Amino acid sequence: MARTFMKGSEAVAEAAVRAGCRFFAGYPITPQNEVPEYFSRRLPEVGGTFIQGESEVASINMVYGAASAGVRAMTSSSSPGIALKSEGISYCAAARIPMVYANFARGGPGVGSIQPAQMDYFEATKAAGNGGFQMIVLAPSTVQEAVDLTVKAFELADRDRNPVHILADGVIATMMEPVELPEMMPEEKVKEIKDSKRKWACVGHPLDYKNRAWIEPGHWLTSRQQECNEEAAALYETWKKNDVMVEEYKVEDAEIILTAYGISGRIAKSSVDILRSKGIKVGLIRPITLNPFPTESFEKLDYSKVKAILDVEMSIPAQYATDVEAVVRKRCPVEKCLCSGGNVMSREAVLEAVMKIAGQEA
Amino acid sequence: MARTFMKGSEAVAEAAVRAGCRFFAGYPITPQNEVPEYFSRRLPEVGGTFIQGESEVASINMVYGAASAGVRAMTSSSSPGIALKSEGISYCAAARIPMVYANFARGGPGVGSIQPAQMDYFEATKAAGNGGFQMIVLAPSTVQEAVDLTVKAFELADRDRNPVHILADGVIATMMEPVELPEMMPEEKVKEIKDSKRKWACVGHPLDYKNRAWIEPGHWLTSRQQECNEEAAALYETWKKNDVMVEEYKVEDAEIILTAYGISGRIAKSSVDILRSKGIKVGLIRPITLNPFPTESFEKLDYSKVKAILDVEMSIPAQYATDVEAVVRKRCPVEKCLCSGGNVMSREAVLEAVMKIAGQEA
Amino acid sequence: MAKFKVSVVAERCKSCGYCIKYCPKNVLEIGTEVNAKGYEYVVAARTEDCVGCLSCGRVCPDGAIEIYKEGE
Amino acid sequence: MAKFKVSVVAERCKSCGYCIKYCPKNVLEIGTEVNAKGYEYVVAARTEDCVGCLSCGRVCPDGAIEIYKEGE
Amino acid sequence: METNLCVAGFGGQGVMTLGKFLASATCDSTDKNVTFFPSYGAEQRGGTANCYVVISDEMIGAPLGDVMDDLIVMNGPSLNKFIGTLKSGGRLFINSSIVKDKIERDDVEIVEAPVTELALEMGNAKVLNVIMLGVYVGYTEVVAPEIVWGTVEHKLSSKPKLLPLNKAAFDKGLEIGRAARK
Amino acid sequence: METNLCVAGFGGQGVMTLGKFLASATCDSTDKNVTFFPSYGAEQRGGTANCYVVISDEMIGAPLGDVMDDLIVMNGPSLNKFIGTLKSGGRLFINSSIVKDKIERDDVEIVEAPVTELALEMGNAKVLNVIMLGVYVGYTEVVAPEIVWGTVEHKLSSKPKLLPLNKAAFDKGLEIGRAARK
Amino acid sequence: MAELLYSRTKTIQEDKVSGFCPGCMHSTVMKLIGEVIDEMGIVDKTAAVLGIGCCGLQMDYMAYDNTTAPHGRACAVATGLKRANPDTIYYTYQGDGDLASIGLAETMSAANRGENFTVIFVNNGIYGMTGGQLAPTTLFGMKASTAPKGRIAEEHGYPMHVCETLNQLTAPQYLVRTSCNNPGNVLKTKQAIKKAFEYQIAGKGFSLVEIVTSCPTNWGLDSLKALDFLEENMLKEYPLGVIRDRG
Amino acid sequence: MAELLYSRTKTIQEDKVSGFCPGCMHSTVMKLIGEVIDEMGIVDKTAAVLGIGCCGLQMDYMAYDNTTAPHGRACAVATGLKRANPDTIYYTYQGDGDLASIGLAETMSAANRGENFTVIFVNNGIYGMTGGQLAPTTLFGMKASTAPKGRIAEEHGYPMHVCETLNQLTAPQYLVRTSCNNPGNVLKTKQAIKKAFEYQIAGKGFSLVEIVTSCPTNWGLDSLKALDFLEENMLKEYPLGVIRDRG
Ligand SMILES: Cc1ncc(C[n+]2csc(CCOP(=O)(O)OP(=O)(O)O)c2C)c(N)n1
Ligand SMILES: Cc1ncc(C[n+]2csc(CCOP(=O)(O)OP(=O)(O)O)c2C)c(N)n1
Ligand code: SF4
Ligand code: SF4
Ligand code: SF4
Ligand code: SF4
Repeated sequence: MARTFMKGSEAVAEAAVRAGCRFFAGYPITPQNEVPEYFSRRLPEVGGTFIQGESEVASINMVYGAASAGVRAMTSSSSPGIALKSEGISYCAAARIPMVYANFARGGPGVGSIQPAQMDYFEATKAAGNGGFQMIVLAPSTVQEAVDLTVKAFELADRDRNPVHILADGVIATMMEPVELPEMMPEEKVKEIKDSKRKWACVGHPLDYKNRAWIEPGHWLTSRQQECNEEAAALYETWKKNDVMVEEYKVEDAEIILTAYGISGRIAKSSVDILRSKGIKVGLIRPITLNPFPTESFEKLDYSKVKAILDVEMSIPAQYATDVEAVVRKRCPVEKCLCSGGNVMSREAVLEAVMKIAGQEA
Repeated sequence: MARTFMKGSEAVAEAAVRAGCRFFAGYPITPQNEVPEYFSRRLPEVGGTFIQGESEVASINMVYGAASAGVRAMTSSSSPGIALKSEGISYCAAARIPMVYANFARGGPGVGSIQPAQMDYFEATKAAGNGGFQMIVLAPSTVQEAVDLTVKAFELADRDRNPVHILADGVIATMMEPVELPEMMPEEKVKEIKDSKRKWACVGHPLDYKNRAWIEPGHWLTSRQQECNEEAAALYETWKKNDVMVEEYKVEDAEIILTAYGISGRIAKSSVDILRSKGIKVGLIRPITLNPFPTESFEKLDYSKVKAILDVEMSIPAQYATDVEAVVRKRCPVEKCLCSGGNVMSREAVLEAVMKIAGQEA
Repeated sequence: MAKFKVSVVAERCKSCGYCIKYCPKNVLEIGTEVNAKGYEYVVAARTEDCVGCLSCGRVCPDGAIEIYKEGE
Repeated sequence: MAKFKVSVVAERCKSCGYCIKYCPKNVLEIGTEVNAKGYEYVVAARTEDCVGCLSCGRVCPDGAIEIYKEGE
Repeated sequence: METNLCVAGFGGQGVMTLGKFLASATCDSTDKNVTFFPSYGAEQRGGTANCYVVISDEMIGAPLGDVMDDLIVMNGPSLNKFIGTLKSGGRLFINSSIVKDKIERDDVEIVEAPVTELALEMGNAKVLNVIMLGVYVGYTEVVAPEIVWGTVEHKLSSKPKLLPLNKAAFDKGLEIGRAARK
Repeated sequence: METNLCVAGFGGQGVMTLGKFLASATCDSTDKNVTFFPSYGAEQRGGTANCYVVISDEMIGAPLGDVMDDLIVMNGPSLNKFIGTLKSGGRLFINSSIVKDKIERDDVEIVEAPVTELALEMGNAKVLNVIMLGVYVGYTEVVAPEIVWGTVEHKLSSKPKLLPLNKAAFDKGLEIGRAARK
Repeated sequence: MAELLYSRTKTIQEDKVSGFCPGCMHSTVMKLIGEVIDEMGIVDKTAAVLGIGCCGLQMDYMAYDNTTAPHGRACAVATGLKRANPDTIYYTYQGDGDLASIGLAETMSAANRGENFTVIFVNNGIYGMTGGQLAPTTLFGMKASTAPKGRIAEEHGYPMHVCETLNQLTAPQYLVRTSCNNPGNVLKTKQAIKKAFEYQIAGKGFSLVEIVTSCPTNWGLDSLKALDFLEENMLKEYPLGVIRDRG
Repeated sequence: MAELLYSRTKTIQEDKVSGFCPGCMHSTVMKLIGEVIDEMGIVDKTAAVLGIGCCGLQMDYMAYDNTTAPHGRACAVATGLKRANPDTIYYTYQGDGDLASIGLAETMSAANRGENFTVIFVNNGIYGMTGGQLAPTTLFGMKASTAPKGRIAEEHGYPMHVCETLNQLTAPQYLVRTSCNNPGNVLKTKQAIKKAFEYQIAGKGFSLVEIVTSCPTNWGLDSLKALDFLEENMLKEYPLGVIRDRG
């Protein structure tokens, strides 16, 4: 397949269209302006709809609407805009609406900076809105992976009738890389998918209230609400078994394990061989799904051999590290190599941190 | 001191006024409508300002404004409304604005139910908005404690120049209980506090741009942004040492430890003596601060004696339990006694869960 | 002249009184029985006076009123 | 008659041309030098023609222009 | 000792007020712990309204228990809804004016009072809850009647005109309650 | 082998385009890994603009390194800002028309080209970036010149009128670059 | 043989009783909508986007498709639904707090875009579901639980006129204010709703039917007194009539 | 001895150069505000609430108190500041996206409450900072990065007229539209800003000065061509003048 040289944000948008996404609503925010811009050109070409919502709040609710009609729909934003969408996301999760939303995160908190960061990890994995719901969270580390995971996201969303979250960052959004795009989904297939949702979609049904579509983002009966919570919790459990994705690189004999996701994961990975060439036995665990968390990758380590785990993360205070610590259970130290606020992780910093652990000079 | 029989929501509002709060903006939402309602009557009496914002988003930003002028200010809401405020909260944290906000949580996700729940634990403790900031999170289990923690919240907020979060629930909001209210803060003191913030408050300063007030919820310079993140992270570290509050009840010889916060903590506590009277050695760890987490209470347990820890929580899936598991590190099982969606934890369920662990019939 | 019949579905009525107010023929009145929701529901005390104007049905928020035209 | 002087703070000018457009006396023109921001800043080529109308100062977005009235 | 009471009826029957008066009086006059917990649905009116009062010498856990010591039932639907929560040996107070169903349990004490009729007889349908309050206090003496009346008096102090009627209603209830106790 | 290049200058000098042409050409013609990463400030215009290109046989880690192999500097402020990132033995390409500062380092290769003047001479100030692209490719041969030109040609295909000028500019640059190499 | 002249519309679930308060005209309005879509024969291709407020009491009372939008966001949700699925007839159903306070931006922006759906706006001058808080449409002299002295111009400003404000925008096609205070106005409301739906079916764009109603419970009046208050006060502030009809 | 007749206001940090694009009238407007507060002698009791957009480029360029509100929420933040601290003079400074798209509810609600602060509204018909996306005020025939074919009535609706819409509300005191396209209009803008501040100082309530400007960068024109476009197109759609002056 041919490589195309594409910007991450545009590649994600193109991948979505090819995966059958026919609706996008979003609001401009750096560093992902090219996502709505690309959709605004591309969707009309395939009979889809692009709307620039009047705000992030409106946009997520437009997606809630479009997806409630059975259409594959998506929104994206960056950190503060994602926070604004949190009530809407929670509604999607409560009503079990399949949709995809992407965060090309930037420095925070608040308006923060417009440069790349990984400071929304907890928000993505633990509390994307009120009420303790969960989503599968996918964390691409290259433009290619962003493309592949976008396609996957739509599949998972439909499979589970649940929103799926892509947690990327400003680097993935703005960098250009060679990428292989997926095949365009045939129109019949797009239609077939929409039709398959007709049963529950708010599109009108013959008058028979037991079989009408009733999309409920809440329940007045607390017993019913709890039932829904239990069903959702059961779904989340299945992910742990079926949906973990993780890249393990030279972990077998490693004495120092780097662990990082997304853009940091990639930077960390590129350090592994450099360090090995210096005789340091380093490996990498890079979660591709942040939720479900790749627990097994850490559980199966031989902690009599592993000297330390190094969390590489563009967030201060560290966030992902907390989940790593929880699974490592003090069986070895978890060290941290951090930056934040829009600064991109430097490979030198990673090398240095590892050297320090290895007790060597850089 | 005289006991007054008061509704939780009103007691919190009165406590805030007595602690010098002179500004409240909020938007109605069950089960905490009495908070704004009470403030709307009470604040004008003391020269303060009540505003019903046009939305939660507007309300949190009004509080961001009022607190930026140096006034003790507060907002409150319930779950979906708290989600809407998340961007604004993040701004307050980024700009280091002292303010207090309370969540009287209800069943979720989405619009959920209007009945009490504890399903916003992660949101409160891990990701109240974008950017990985933190707040001290206080979890009252009685109306009296809600009153006392409200006063404390304003002190902590000013001490740290950081928002403080009260995570309560619909039971605390709507129940009535006898309560002792704090003394009314004298007007001079209220003024003194405001004046002490003049230096940084947006109230106008003589033309000298190095000493002007410049309240920044973000930084274009990523280096400056990272510096602020580091300062904040350092602040959060101090909490772990200085600010943990926890109730431990009959823990010393306990073989089964109940652990729960807020309303569940109270229900769990009332089970302890009942169970002890049946010869089961039960104790309770009830965090009063959810952040900082009472790590030490779990670390110091003698795990050769403790048979199990029972998490009692009004959330499905469990949330608080995750933090308990992280600190217990599999040194004993962490069992769960859960309900959600607006159902209030029943003491019978707790008793039964403990009996089961103890291997006895209820 | 056509004859009409008015009947009130007791469980739906909330005793708001709109139908009584707008009935030009004073057909309806608050009854003495209470329904499951605790409301003293309206009864068509003088159904024979009904002229079929439908006013009561229209203003009844809860659709409690049924109006029939009797066959010739 | 009073005399006026116009001077342009080179580093502030962004070469937008507003001052040139609105100067009734054609006092200003785009210069040939580039400032630190990369703009070919305006110079007051014919400052002696200035009539002190302040038009250039007013329309200059960046406050690059200073206008003086020469002492008698 | 902990007493769990549930008061249930139609919205508009003043069940919340009843519970609040009782809880408030306990707070004012004793150093017992006491909680009042209202249970609301989404609807502003209609359906059943109910509240819980817990009075205890110990700390109170849940302000709403699963098992009730006492149950006051003001209408038919509430009887069906709550009868199952009453513990064996518990006390059931019934508005016998409108609760006509047969009570299926024989393991509980039953106190009947036609409070709707009585209130109407007294000229104001609204005092049915104060009558029932009297019945409950008269029967259980969970708090001294004077104290409870003192609280009612205090709460109604802004509407002094209503006092005599309420006093009469409360006394009427007390009388019934006391009579039933013997 | 990994090459890290930083291109820096004023907004409006086409530094982003320069970087993109180069990266794109690499993608089109080789199976190397290549990334292009633009660095934006909050301002839409003004100040310095810069971008990073990484070309590598291995997988690429960060699309912006801390240490540059090559540095193209189109104006004075950029020189000051980035000269410190250039590795010892690195290659520095300078728009000598406007960068007049003395270069304080003697551990790097320096290629000077008066691209602003040359562009003006060619009648269009805007082609200075294409000249510099030629210089860079001519000197480094990181990608074959024909390939790079092919990419430029393709990107400009919607404006065929501009092609001859750009071709001339590119060739001019190539010539300078090749000359400097010898 | 008796002929049924009038009975509750089949678009309401046969076995249900509404949760609205006695005299609440939400109940009237939702009944009318049901009658309209029944008469137009479009019930199988109609779906409601309910706001959050007392209107939510109808979600399991009505018998056809519906969803609930986050409070204030019904117009955004309907925008998504309608654009993704233009063949279905969508209407939003919103109270004054939902539409004109928290949802003001969504309402106005959808109106400004001329979205092709219908807004049913029930203006009862107060927040019903949450217990009588001040709404943008609360009148002077009307007490609210968050405005104990009632609306004060200096503090709360003036009652908001939604139709008139929307009339400033170019795109809306049909803006009308009706009431349900008497049988005649009930009929007019029904006709207005019908017309709005017809506009939508014809693809004409945004229409809004504002219905001035009472909230006896939170006005603290019984149904009939509330009716009087509505006629004497609400209709003075919010005069009925067609504000715009692009025809 | 030379007398200084005109120079950059002292309310701008002496050693700084603004980050605005060449010809951007944000720069003019913020200069004018500075001149006004300087001349009125209120710089030590004035604070700005900046929206998010290119206006943010002034936060470390101006020399007096300011904060940045979340995008669109400047009117809410200013409400909090002013109510909590009535003695300070507050103004918000917002672009069209900030004020009329994401912040529409906050803007209109503050105006409707008659909050006693001043809104400076810079209408350049586009999203500046984020790179030229469609704004509520984008004209027909103006391309935007999210509307590749420009504004289409059926899809995007019509350009929004903020002053006229606010004029539907009762509370606002002063609503005016000016521009900075020539020296005379610059002066008028300055006078309008001054008047608005005077209203605030007198406690009269809400005032808004809409300033029609260009965004050369995102209009894709050089400064002077953008000036022409502004005069030929923007001022046609947005005629200058006083919309309301309660005096
Ligand atoms: C985000 C959010 N904020 C607040 C609420 C609480 N809430 C529910 S209904 C309502 C107001 C209802 O008033 P209105 O829209 O006027 O409708 P009505 O009940 O009067 O018909 C509010 C504030 C909510 N559910 N969600
Ligand atoms: C919540 C949120 N959404 C989006 C953004 C991104 N953003 C920054 S400025 C801006 C728009 C600016 O346009 P406008 O308000 O018209 O001002 P201008 O730049 O044109 O002066 C946007 C969308 C943000 N910072 N925060
Ligand atoms: S209008 Fe309907 S609800 Fe009201 S009293 Fe008459 S029948 Fe009953
Ligand atoms: S108006 Fe100002 S910025 Fe523009 S060219 Fe003249 S001096 Fe330069
Ligand atoms: S509270 Fe008001 S709006 Fe709500 S159902 Fe009752 S009368 Fe209707
Ligand atoms: S992008 Fe537009 S609004 Fe922003 S500074 Fe440049 S010209 Fe001004």
